[in-house]
Amino acid sequence: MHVQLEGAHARHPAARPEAPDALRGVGLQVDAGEAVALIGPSGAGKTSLLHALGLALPLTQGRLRMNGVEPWALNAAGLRAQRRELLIAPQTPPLPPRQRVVTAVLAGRLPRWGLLKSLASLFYPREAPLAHAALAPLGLADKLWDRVDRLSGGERQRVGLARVLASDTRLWLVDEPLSALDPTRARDALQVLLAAARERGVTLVASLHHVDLALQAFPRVVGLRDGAVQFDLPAAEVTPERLAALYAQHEHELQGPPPVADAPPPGPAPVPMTCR
Amino acid sequence: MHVQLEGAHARHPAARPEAPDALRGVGLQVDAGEAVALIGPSGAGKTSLLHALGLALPLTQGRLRMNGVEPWALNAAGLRAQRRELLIAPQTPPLPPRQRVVTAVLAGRLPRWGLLKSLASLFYPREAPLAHAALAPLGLADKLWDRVDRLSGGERQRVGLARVLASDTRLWLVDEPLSALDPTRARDALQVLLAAARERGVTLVASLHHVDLALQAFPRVVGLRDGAVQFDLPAAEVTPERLAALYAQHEHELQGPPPVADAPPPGPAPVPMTCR
Amino acid sequence: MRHPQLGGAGLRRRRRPGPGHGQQHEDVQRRRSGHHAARLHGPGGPGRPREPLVAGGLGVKPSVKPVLPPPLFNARCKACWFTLAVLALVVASFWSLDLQWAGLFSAEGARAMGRFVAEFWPPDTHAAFLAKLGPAMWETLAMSAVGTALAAAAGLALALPAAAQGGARAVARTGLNALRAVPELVWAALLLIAAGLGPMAGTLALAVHTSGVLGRLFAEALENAPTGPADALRAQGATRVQVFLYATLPTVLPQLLSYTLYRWENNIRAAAVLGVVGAGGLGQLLAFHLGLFHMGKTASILVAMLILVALVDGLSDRLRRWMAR
Amino acid sequence: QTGGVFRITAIPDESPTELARKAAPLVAYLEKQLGMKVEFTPVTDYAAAVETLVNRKVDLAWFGGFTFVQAHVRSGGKVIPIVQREEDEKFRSLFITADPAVKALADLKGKDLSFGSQSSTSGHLMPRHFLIQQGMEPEKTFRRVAYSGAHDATIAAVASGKVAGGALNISVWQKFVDEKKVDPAQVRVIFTTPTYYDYNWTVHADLPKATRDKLTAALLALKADTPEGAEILKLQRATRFVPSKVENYQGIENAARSAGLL
Amino acid sequence: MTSLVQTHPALRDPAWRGRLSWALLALLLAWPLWRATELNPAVLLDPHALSVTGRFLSDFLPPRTDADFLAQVARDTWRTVAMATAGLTLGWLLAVPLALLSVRALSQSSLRGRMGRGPSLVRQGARWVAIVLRSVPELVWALVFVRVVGLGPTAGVLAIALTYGGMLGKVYADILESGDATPARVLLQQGSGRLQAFAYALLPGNAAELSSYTVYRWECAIRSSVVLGFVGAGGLGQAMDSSMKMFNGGEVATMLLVFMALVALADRVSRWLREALA
Ligand SMILES: Nc1ncnc2c1ncn2[C@@H]1O[C@H](COP(=O)(O)OP(=O)(O)OP(=O)(O)O)[C@@H](O)[C@H]1O
Ligand SMILES: Nc1ncnc2c1ncn2[C@@H]1O[C@H](COP(=O)(O)OP(=O)(O)OP(=O)(O)O)[C@@H](O)[C@H]1O
Ligand SMILES: [Mg+2]
Ligand SMILES: [Mg+2]
Repeated sequence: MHVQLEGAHARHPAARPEAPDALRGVGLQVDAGEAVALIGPSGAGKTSLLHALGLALPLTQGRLRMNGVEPWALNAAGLRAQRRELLIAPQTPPLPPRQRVVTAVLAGRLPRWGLLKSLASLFYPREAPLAHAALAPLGLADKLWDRVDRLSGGERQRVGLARVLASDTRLWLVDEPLSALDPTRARDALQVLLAAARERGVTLVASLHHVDLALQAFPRVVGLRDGAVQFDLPAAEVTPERLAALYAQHEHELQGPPPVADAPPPGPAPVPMTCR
Repeated sequence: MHVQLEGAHARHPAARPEAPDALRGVGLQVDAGEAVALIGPSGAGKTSLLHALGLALPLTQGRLRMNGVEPWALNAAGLRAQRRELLIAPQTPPLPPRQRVVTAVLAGRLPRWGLLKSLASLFYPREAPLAHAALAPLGLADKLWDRVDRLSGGERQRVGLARVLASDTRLWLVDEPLSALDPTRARDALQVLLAAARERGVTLVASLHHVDLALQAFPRVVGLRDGAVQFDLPAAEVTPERLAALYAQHEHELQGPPPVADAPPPGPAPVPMTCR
Repeated sequence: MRHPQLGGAGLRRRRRPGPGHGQQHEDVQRRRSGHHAARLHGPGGPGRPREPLVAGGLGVKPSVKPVLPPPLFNARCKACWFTLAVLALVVASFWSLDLQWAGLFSAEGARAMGRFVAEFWPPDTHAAFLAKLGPAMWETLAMSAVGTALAAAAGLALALPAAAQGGARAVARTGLNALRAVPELVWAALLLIAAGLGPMAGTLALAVHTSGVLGRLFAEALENAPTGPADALRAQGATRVQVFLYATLPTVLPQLLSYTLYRWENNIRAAAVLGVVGAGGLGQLLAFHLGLFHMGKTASILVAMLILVALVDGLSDRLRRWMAR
Repeated sequence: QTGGVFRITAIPDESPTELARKAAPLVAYLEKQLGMKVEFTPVTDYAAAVETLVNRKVDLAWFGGFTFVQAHVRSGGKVIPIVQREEDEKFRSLFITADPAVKALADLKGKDLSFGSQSSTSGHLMPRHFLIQQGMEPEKTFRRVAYSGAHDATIAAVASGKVAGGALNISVWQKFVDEKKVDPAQVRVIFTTPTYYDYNWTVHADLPKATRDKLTAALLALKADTPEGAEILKLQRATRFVPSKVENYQGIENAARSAGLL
Repeated sequence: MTSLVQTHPALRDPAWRGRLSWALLALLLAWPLWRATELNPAVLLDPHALSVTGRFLSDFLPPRTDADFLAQVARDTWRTVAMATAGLTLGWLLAVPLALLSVRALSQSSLRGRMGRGPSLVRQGARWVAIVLRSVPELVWALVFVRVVGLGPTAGVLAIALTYGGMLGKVYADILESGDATPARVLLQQGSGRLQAFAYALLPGNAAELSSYTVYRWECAIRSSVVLGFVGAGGLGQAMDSSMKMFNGGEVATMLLVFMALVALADRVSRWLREALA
């Protein structure tokens, strides 16, 4: 799915009046089948951008087009049809307590199911093999019948990813899919996700805090800061300087709070961004 | 606080009967004022170990001693007094919705407060300066009066850390404190945490998925896998081979699942664990 | 509410570079918060510079006082007015009723009450009476269980539109209000005419009124539920019913179940109302024997009710524990 | 104990509003005669009326024969009937029906029957007593036995066809017929019981003798030839009040015991 | 795919058999219950029944609106509201401690895995007190109190207070237990007190639900004021009861309208409260 955002402003309905917009003039264009990583400091607006792309946060200004149509201009039915084509995987997967893994994963297929089938599936999971197929590459095949609230943090997160894999959509908006995973599983999960997207021709936008993985695995990286795009480059052109500028602390964060008394000596020089 | 665990077994009360114990014979000794990083694959039992140390998960076998006493042998009052000396910061901070940041942070001080003071503080936060002082080094000073459910993922996580900083305890058990933070803020937050622990002489045990940060910032690293300690070494002695063994996939994760209809192809060779 | 010093312009203005500026603003802020602190905590209160236990303990010099929240009254104004209104209503109620507490706390009063309660002992356990009690219990159980089950289904069907946005909401809410504004007794009288004497009229009376009650409680539980899981599915284009089945229902199920079971309990007791429609059950027995001062028999009936209620209470506790595991 | 106020209540054999309307002129009259404030509180529960008099939370109560017996037993004989209506010495109950197929009591077998309140003398105890005398144990004879709660409610229930038969007291029936609230062609009387002693005004034995005497005298002095007396007696549906005594109610006590109601 | 389900035991739902047998058991139990209630919808559609019902309903029109009656209704309404408010206030004072004592999520000892013996006894005790308070009918409580305080609103208010104390206590506890218990657990693990954990972890998440239930109970208290008539306290319930017995449709209709207005008002307040708390 081709997605285009022009001069997009957005704010959370519950934001305080004096708070700045979460997105302040974002322009972004993602081609069908492309994979883009979204990086940026905490509070930069990554989640908000994904929500704007996912039709979960309306724009206050600017324009969003999907395959050429403006979804927000559609009627309710059209908007819903459009939503069926995409999937947002939130930062912490909001899984209802007591649900079983199989149900949580299959929920990704709901838009394709009729009412009867969704009802029946609550009693006896239909398409359980599909859920199994989505969990297996993430190393969770043996948790298929467990309850989600009895999983470890990383297991829960992978259940969220399995829902993405099980779904049948054209645009995946994945929010920090690796935050609770150990390095090996993070790497593997990312590979699974990218490979699946490539194979099915799905457009993938993922926000990441693992800068190294992002630069390595994604062809294109977008740096977001203060609700605006700071750079949008092929991974190879993202220099350490750009990264430093992207993640630099706000002045008030640095100065506002007084100099930390005996803060650990300015840190053994900022941890270089390589592993081990 | 000096903590000592010997041959500890523990299981979650709700675990299925056939599931193995979450901890299977863990031995660990942490001196007062020491800082230890806990690493290991997802589902290894890091969270369970922290809960066992934090008196939140009783041992089924083995022995736990804190400053020489066995807390589980104490009566209810003694146990509660012991609990007041420690603090667990969960993986995703369980902040009740609708609470304000200041209240969530000050909740770390509840054990020191009388009932009246805690009730009064709900209406007008007492010790707000303290909450502010805890938030400032984490770069969240300006969110003091916001509601927790209107924060970004990384901001919520830092609120959880601020609660640790605001508390007045002798043992901090921090579960993946950096998972939702960007690299810069992760590094800074870790340093704030370590510095505060060092300065106050607090014992710190933190589980981490950021292996590089763990090796760099902590003097001692414990590798956990399948509910048992695989290594317990000074950071300098943790070799890449050890890490590879620690994070290696289980066989059943790789082979177990039945061949599945349209599973994505195995994906291109796993990304090596170096960056860029 | 506005926090002049925080979150908004104040901070952003301070971001301007230059050491001179930074210094200056820090001073401004210290003065401002000092002012606040003095007003809110009084001199020497928490707003004063403190020894390093707090801030110093963090490795932070207390050079900057945090900005304090807006004045108490402003911040909680809505709550204040509401609390005041409730208090006024309560005071007015007690005042206008002219209640007689005097006798209640005297020893004589306690003795009089005690004598009455003592009359309930011993409960009547004659076989003949127990043989009457058993079927009555069964009838009560049947009427209340079936009535509640019907009501739970109808209540849920009405609660869905009542908790949703849009035009159906107002209609559904009005319907629910009407269903429960009409007391069970009136429903009983109406259904008595339509269905004749007997348990059917009783069951339906319970069902109709209870569906209004459960509909309202369900609707509010649905509205109060955390929306995260539902939002995720909705953003994905799932239909309303699907969102309900896969996200909202599992979240609120314990709440819905506990309301339903609680209402069942209530209906066991409400069966007293149903004696009037000749529906029988424990309610009619109780009214009969209590009216005739058959204290022993009344006690047995009360025990029977207590057993039924405790059973349902235990069931609800069990279910919750099972679900929470 | 009642604080300078003379309190009255009555069993709710009619609706509380009706009771209050009936009581209003009597209250005014007694206030004048006793020289103290008189208060009438209607209740909707027979047992509550009995309990308050037994515990002397009211001074005077309008009781049915059976309620009086209950109060007498519960207080250990500490309540005294002072007066009753002349009609109450020869009171009767009726069985009515609106079902054309029912001609006599026996035709009600296997159908629904409604009594008034379970504590009512004329609406429950005596009709039940006479039914049992005729070998018709209600719980066994009828399909279902309902308790409408009051005599007027019984008439309404029968008239609307909810129940095949109803038992109620003759004076309420007379009132309904007189006021044309019921159509005697549609709702017919199928059985009238023999006479028995019913309603009375009862006081607690601890009421000062002087007050009791004044009260008795005042009630007995009501005559239909003064406008005030006429109004009160008409509302009470009485020709005049006559003295009453405990022994009058022995029959009812026996009936209650044999019906298993006491 | 179906064949996969059959061939791979790993893909067969392990909970299925349990679900099936529970469902069958439930059906087995439900059938005799259903029979006992003699439910037969056909009876309702019988033309004779319909015409009688229609006549009964047409009695309700027009509602009685003469000034005398309206004034009486207004007086009764205030009396009812006052008694409901007073009763509910007293009941609330009783319910809060009962609820706090019986919430498992606030139990220190359950952090050990299961609740200790003593605390478990206290909890059971509190629950039994609540059960007894609410299963003894209001009329019995009213009769207990009428012996001491005489006829009038006091006995009725006390009866409401006791029953509602039991009901509120139970439902409050249920609400607090149905929500997410983790925040409270974390606070307890850290050594906070019970009340502190309640105020800082359970209350913020459940305040809306608790207050909306309380408002609903107030509304119930208004409707259930029939019981107050037993002891001569008057009010709308008593008036409605007697109009109903007299088949006085117009009066009943007027009072029903008042009830509906009160219920709608309560609904409004509850919505406003929830919005303010959300
Ligand atoms: N509440 C629970 N009930 C039952 N089993 C549980 C529960 N929580 C965790 N487990 C199981 O216990 C094992 C250890 O889990 P734990 O949460 O300690 O892992 P972890 O090392 O913290 O993993 P992660 O890095 O994913 O957070 C896992 O197999 C998990 O499925
Ligand atoms: N529901 C909300 N209501 C109001 N403000 C919000 C809400 N969610 C986020 N914000 C604010 O919007 C801004 C952008 O938040 P967003 O969640 O998009 O950041 P992010 O880049 O995803 O950060 P993180 O890496 O910490 O998840 C932040 O300042 C945050 O405080
Ligand atoms: Mg985010
Ligand atoms: Mg974990």
